[in-house]
Amino acid sequence: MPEMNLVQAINDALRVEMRADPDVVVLGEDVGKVGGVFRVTQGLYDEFGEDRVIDTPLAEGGIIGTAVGMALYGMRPVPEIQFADFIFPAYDQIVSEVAKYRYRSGGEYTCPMVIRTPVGGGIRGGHYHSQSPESLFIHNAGLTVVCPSNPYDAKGLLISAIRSDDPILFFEPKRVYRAVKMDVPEGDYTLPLGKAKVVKEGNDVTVIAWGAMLFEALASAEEVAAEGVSAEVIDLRTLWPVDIDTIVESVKKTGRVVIVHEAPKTCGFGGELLSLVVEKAFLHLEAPPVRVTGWDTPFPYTLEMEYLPLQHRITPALLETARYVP
Amino acid sequence: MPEMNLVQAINDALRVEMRADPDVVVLGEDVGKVGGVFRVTQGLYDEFGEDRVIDTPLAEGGIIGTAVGMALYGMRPVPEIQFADFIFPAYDQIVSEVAKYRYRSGGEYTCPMVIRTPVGGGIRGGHYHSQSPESLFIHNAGLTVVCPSNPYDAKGLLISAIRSDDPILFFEPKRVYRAVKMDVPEGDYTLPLGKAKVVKEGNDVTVIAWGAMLFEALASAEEVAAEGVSAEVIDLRTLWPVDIDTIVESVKKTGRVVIVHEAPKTCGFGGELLSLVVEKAFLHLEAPPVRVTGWDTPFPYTLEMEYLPLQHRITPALLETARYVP
Amino acid sequence: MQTQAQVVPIRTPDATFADDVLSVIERDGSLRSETDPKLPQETVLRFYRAMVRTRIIDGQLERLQRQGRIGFHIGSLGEEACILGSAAAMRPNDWIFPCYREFGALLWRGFPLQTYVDNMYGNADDVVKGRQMPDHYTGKPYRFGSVSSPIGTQITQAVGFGWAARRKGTDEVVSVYFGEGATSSNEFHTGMNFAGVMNAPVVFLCRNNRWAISVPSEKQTGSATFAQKGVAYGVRGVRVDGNDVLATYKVVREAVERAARGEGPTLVEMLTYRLGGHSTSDDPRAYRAQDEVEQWRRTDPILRLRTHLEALGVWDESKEEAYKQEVEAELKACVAAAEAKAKPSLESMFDDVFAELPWHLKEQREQLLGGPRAKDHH
Amino acid sequence: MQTQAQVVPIRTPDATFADDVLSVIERDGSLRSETDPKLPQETVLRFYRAMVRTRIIDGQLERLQRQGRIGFHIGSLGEEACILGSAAAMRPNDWIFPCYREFGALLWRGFPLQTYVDNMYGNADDVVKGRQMPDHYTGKPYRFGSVSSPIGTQITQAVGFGWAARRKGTDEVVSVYFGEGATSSNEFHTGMNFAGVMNAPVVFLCRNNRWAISVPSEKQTGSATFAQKGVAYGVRGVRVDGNDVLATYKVVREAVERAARGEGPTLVEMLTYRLGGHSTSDDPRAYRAQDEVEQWRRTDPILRLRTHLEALGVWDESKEEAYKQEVEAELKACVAAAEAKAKPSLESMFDDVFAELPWHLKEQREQLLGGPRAKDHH
Ligand SMILES: Cc1ncc(C[n+]2csc(CCOP(=O)(O)OP(=O)(O)O)c2C)c(N)n1
Ligand SMILES: Cc1ncc(C[n+]2csc(CCOP(=O)(O)OP(=O)(O)O)c2C)c(N)n1
Ligand SMILES: [Mg+2]
Ligand SMILES: [Mg+2]
Repeated sequence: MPEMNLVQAINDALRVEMRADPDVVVLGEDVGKVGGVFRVTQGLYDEFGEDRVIDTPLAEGGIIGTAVGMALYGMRPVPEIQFADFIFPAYDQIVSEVAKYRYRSGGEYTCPMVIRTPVGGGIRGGHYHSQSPESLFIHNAGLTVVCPSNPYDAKGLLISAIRSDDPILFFEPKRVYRAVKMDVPEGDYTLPLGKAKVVKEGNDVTVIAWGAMLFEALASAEEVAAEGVSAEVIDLRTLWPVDIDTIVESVKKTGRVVIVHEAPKTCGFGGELLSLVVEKAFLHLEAPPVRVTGWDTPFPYTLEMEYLPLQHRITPALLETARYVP
Repeated sequence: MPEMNLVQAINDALRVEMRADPDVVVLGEDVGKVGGVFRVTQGLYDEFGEDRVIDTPLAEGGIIGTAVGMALYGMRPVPEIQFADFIFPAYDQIVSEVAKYRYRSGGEYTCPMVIRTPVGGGIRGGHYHSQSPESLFIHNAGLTVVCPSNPYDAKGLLISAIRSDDPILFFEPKRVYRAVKMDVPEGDYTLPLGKAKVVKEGNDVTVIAWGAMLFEALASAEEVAAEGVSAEVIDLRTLWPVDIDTIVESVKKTGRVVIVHEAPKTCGFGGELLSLVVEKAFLHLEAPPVRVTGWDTPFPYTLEMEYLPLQHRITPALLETARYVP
Repeated sequence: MQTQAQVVPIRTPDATFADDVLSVIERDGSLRSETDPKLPQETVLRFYRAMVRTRIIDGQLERLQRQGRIGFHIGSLGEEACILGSAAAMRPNDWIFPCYREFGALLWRGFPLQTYVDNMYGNADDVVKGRQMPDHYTGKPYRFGSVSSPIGTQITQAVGFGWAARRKGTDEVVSVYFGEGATSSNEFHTGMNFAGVMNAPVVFLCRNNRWAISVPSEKQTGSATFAQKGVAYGVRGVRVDGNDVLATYKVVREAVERAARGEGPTLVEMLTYRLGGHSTSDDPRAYRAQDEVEQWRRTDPILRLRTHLEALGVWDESKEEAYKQEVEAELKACVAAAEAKAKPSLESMFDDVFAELPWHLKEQREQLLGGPRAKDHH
Repeated sequence: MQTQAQVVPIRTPDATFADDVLSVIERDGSLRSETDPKLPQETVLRFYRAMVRTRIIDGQLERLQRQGRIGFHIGSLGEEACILGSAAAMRPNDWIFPCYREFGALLWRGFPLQTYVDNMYGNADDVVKGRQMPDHYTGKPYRFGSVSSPIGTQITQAVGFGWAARRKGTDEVVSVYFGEGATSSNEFHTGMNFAGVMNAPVVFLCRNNRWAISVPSEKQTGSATFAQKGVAYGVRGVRVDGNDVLATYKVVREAVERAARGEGPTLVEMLTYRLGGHSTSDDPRAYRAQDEVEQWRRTDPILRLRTHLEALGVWDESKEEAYKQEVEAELKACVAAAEAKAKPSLESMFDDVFAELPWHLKEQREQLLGGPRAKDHH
């Protein structure tokens, strides 16, 4: 089995699906000859030609709007938005059109597409190359939101996403792009959407994370193990519709939960997860659920490591939550 | 004191501020001669001329983008977005620019403006004339979000908003526009931003609501009173930054809370409020906090009254929550 | 705003359209032979009947709205020629992406009147299951798009759709309707630009009806015409007398054939006038002079075509009367049927959000079905 | 995509620019008297020095980035003439809204080099308090805007700003920079359209440097030129040889004076070439031929002006060398100072989100200050 990093695994998933299905096309800014600013689409232009790997004009609304048209016609577009921070010129198309097409047309038209875009901080990107806007999409009914943390999951989830009949936001944690390498099967395999993964079992406290923060959560789980606290770590993988069973089962076991995400706290996805836990496992809670998140400010440049909810902030939250006595 | 409905009170607030400050200008689609599709700006064009009540081309991004420029220059623009459902072409300007201007310029440039827009359902508007997108703005650091429920509050809050140095989303519950009349003082008065109002005191359960749903919550509070349940009703008025003290004080008293909003449940503002209550008053909670909200679907037309979290759905939630025994 | 110096006023209705605005039907009903598409008489009669039918339906729906029997209607009074002429110019395998004012085009495509009326009532037989406002239909079997309220969004979609059709080896062409106000939208810009670069087989149909609700076209843009906006994208732009069904047919047909041959997109500015309110929610007397409306009434596209047909001797008052009664009866029956139909089911609220019902919607569906019913107040 | 048929290729560098592209400096260093703005010699020397200074700074910052001492730089190699010429054409009371490649214009306005270098380091003296990436400065005291990454957003802002300036009774004009790629953005469309309708005193400065990262200008639009996009908005469009500082000065100055007189906006397409990578993150060899770059090197705007100045006898190699050393020393001192400065304070993270610190940010500030520090890994 070849070793791949996240960029290579996503590239491989695209290649597998483009070979299997001529209706799969990739479009976006710089996705062609240069293979994307992160090189995720590298080599696809040479293999599949400019008709299937389309360098578009600089207009995210146009990328998504034309992708909608392609999807309505029966194709499987995989648009790339260069950074998630730049998805907002396409926000109207995504929330007013993509999310609602099946519903508002009474099921006549469907709009399957996978919108790939890098998210997250820790790469010296400042305000506009670091954000994690997942909750702004999850709130809009009709969108599936995926965020893998590692190459193996990424490939299997992306292939599933491209085959799905629903529109999907596929967020790629750019801090992980080249940081993690692992064995990834060649060829075709899928992982189910909507299924989280218990990455580390534990009994005292549950940590919910995804994307780049998964590794921070794991590091904290190890760190607190030394202090006798056994943390269970869940990698959500699909953010919405979330795998509620895995979460509830874990929280029923531990009675305690810490939710980690990079996005600002207020109205972030953490608030939704916390609410779901309260709604579904209130009587099992032995401590107040805790959110460890980005601060409620724009994403800073110089101080980004103080902004992010990294290990140094997750560890104390785990200890406090695990040791909480009412 | 004259009686005014919500439309008249907002109109009056605009007039008062436009008379007091020549830098206040109104701009938007149809705001001029016809006075807006809901007639909120009626008469302003005649009084202040087309230089201060500006009919723009049909482009929300342009309305907000040019308003940003005006604000940077030192003016006080009050852009109108015809329906909140149509704010998304301006979403990039609002979240990437308006929200971040002060921060990203190190405080050199500020971007004071009040973006007025009608929200909410119950007026046979279907998908695109009914939505309540507040959480999509609250998540973005730097935005103040206001939603009055009645004419008196609306006028006082709007005047405060126009004088504020921060950018503000001012959501107007269109179902209330002509439905509620009350005495409203003439001339100039302000109400503080960031302060909720306990509209009805009670001891058994707290209901948090705003905008049109406030009246549904009140109706339910009355309904459950007949069953011996005393509900405290809070009208948030300013959604963000929320008046946390009023909420926590009430929940500490009642130990129980029901949150009502029209927007879909998932990642709605209710999740944030629920999380804040849990974070700040966990040990005071005698029942799991409950959200009564719109369903996680696009906003429907024919069945809209079954979609909205009206009295018939709030009442049982209040009773259940008040009577909850672990 | 000192806009006067900059804005070249768009031609007023009284000035004869300049040479670059193609027209066919003269005031006396004769046809300009240089431009006449020379269609069979029966075809022209079909155009006429479709236009009259559209207008009758418009009038009746407006009445139903006034009576509170339907919630909303957005009509095409005065714009029938440009809507029907352009729809007729599309070949059977072509596609139409609507704005919201083109139910005439929908019916032309064979969409059953009953289904259209069911959409007005949002009942259980409504093709969009009562989920959208009236006049927000979808017609995929008729190669017709899905109406959405946000202005302009259909424009980029049409471009991607057309591109896909060509990639799949067909010669299908997509036409996309929008008003002149929509040319200010992000989506017009992006759609035109992508079409220019992608050489997409798309015909952009701009109904310049002079008004975007209360905003006159002179305040919409500083350009002298809307057709000239094509220059910014390397897209061919043409103007046509949109109150002349034959001229519209001819110009759009040419554009369709060019696109089908791979010769690229065309922007067609169809000059017309919105004789009625923007929708049943609008009262245009609040913002425009009755004079202007009266002037435009003289160029009424239906009267204009009727003059031609009467001059030919193939139409007269009695035929008109008989046809009206036929349409009214048909519509009346549809309305009665629509009113008798049930509402969409409660369960249906949760269908079609996703391909399959996820856990949270199952839960919410149970809550709704198991909970109390709303009082049906509006 | 079969774009070939549709896209009229933009002129290649080897063809002499057509008559509609204004230029002044001939290859031999002489000036075309018909177009020469006839500036005092000292002014032209100032232009030259500013261009050279810009290039030296660019080179040094690129080096610092390679050494890992700064995180990022986005430079203007090859575009110095169009940036400096247009900045110089703005009067002292005019305003400049930048894209991200115009630090040369910022320094021309008197912004201290030290403050600029502090911005590259995001240190405590950075005017934007270390909150944005390098080259995302703000310069209000210098009548200079605020750099933001999202493409195009500054364009509509400039229009509203200019409109406000005029409403306040001033004759201030706003210029706004963007690349040719940005003409595809929503904001270009809306900004141009609003400017046309509002007759705003704005000069739109399109740096057509042929590339938007890896996308060549022919794939950006189907229009033959970018200047012609003005036609869509009733906005005057002009092309200028953007590698000719005197031509750029002249054309922009005229546009500024027109705008100041209330004669409306102008779109200026400045023809130039991005000789370097898009930014320090980019390696252009992955997508463009070295040949093309070499061809353009021959039209290097600095060499071109130097030929002129040497022909006049007012500049020579020893002056060049002395000036270079002066700039390098100045920069070196700034870099040393910037590197010695502290980071922005932790507290500052929460300032300026709102005018006053709300409760939740007070809480979060306490959490941050009272909590553990991050390991400073990147
Ligand atoms: C994005 C958006 N903004 C505003 C509206 C409200 N609105 C509906 S129709 C309309 C005017 C459209 O004018 P035009 O494009 O000329 O089309 P017409 O109605 O004249 O056919 C407006 C402003 C909307 N539907 N969508
Ligand atoms: C909305 C948005 N989309 C994408 C990007 C990423 N991006 C940064 S610069 C750039 C190319 C810009 O090209 P052009 O406008 O020609 O300016 P140039 O860099 O050539 O000066 C792109 C795609 C962005 N910053 N903002
Ligand atoms: Mg119109
Ligand atoms: Mg460029």
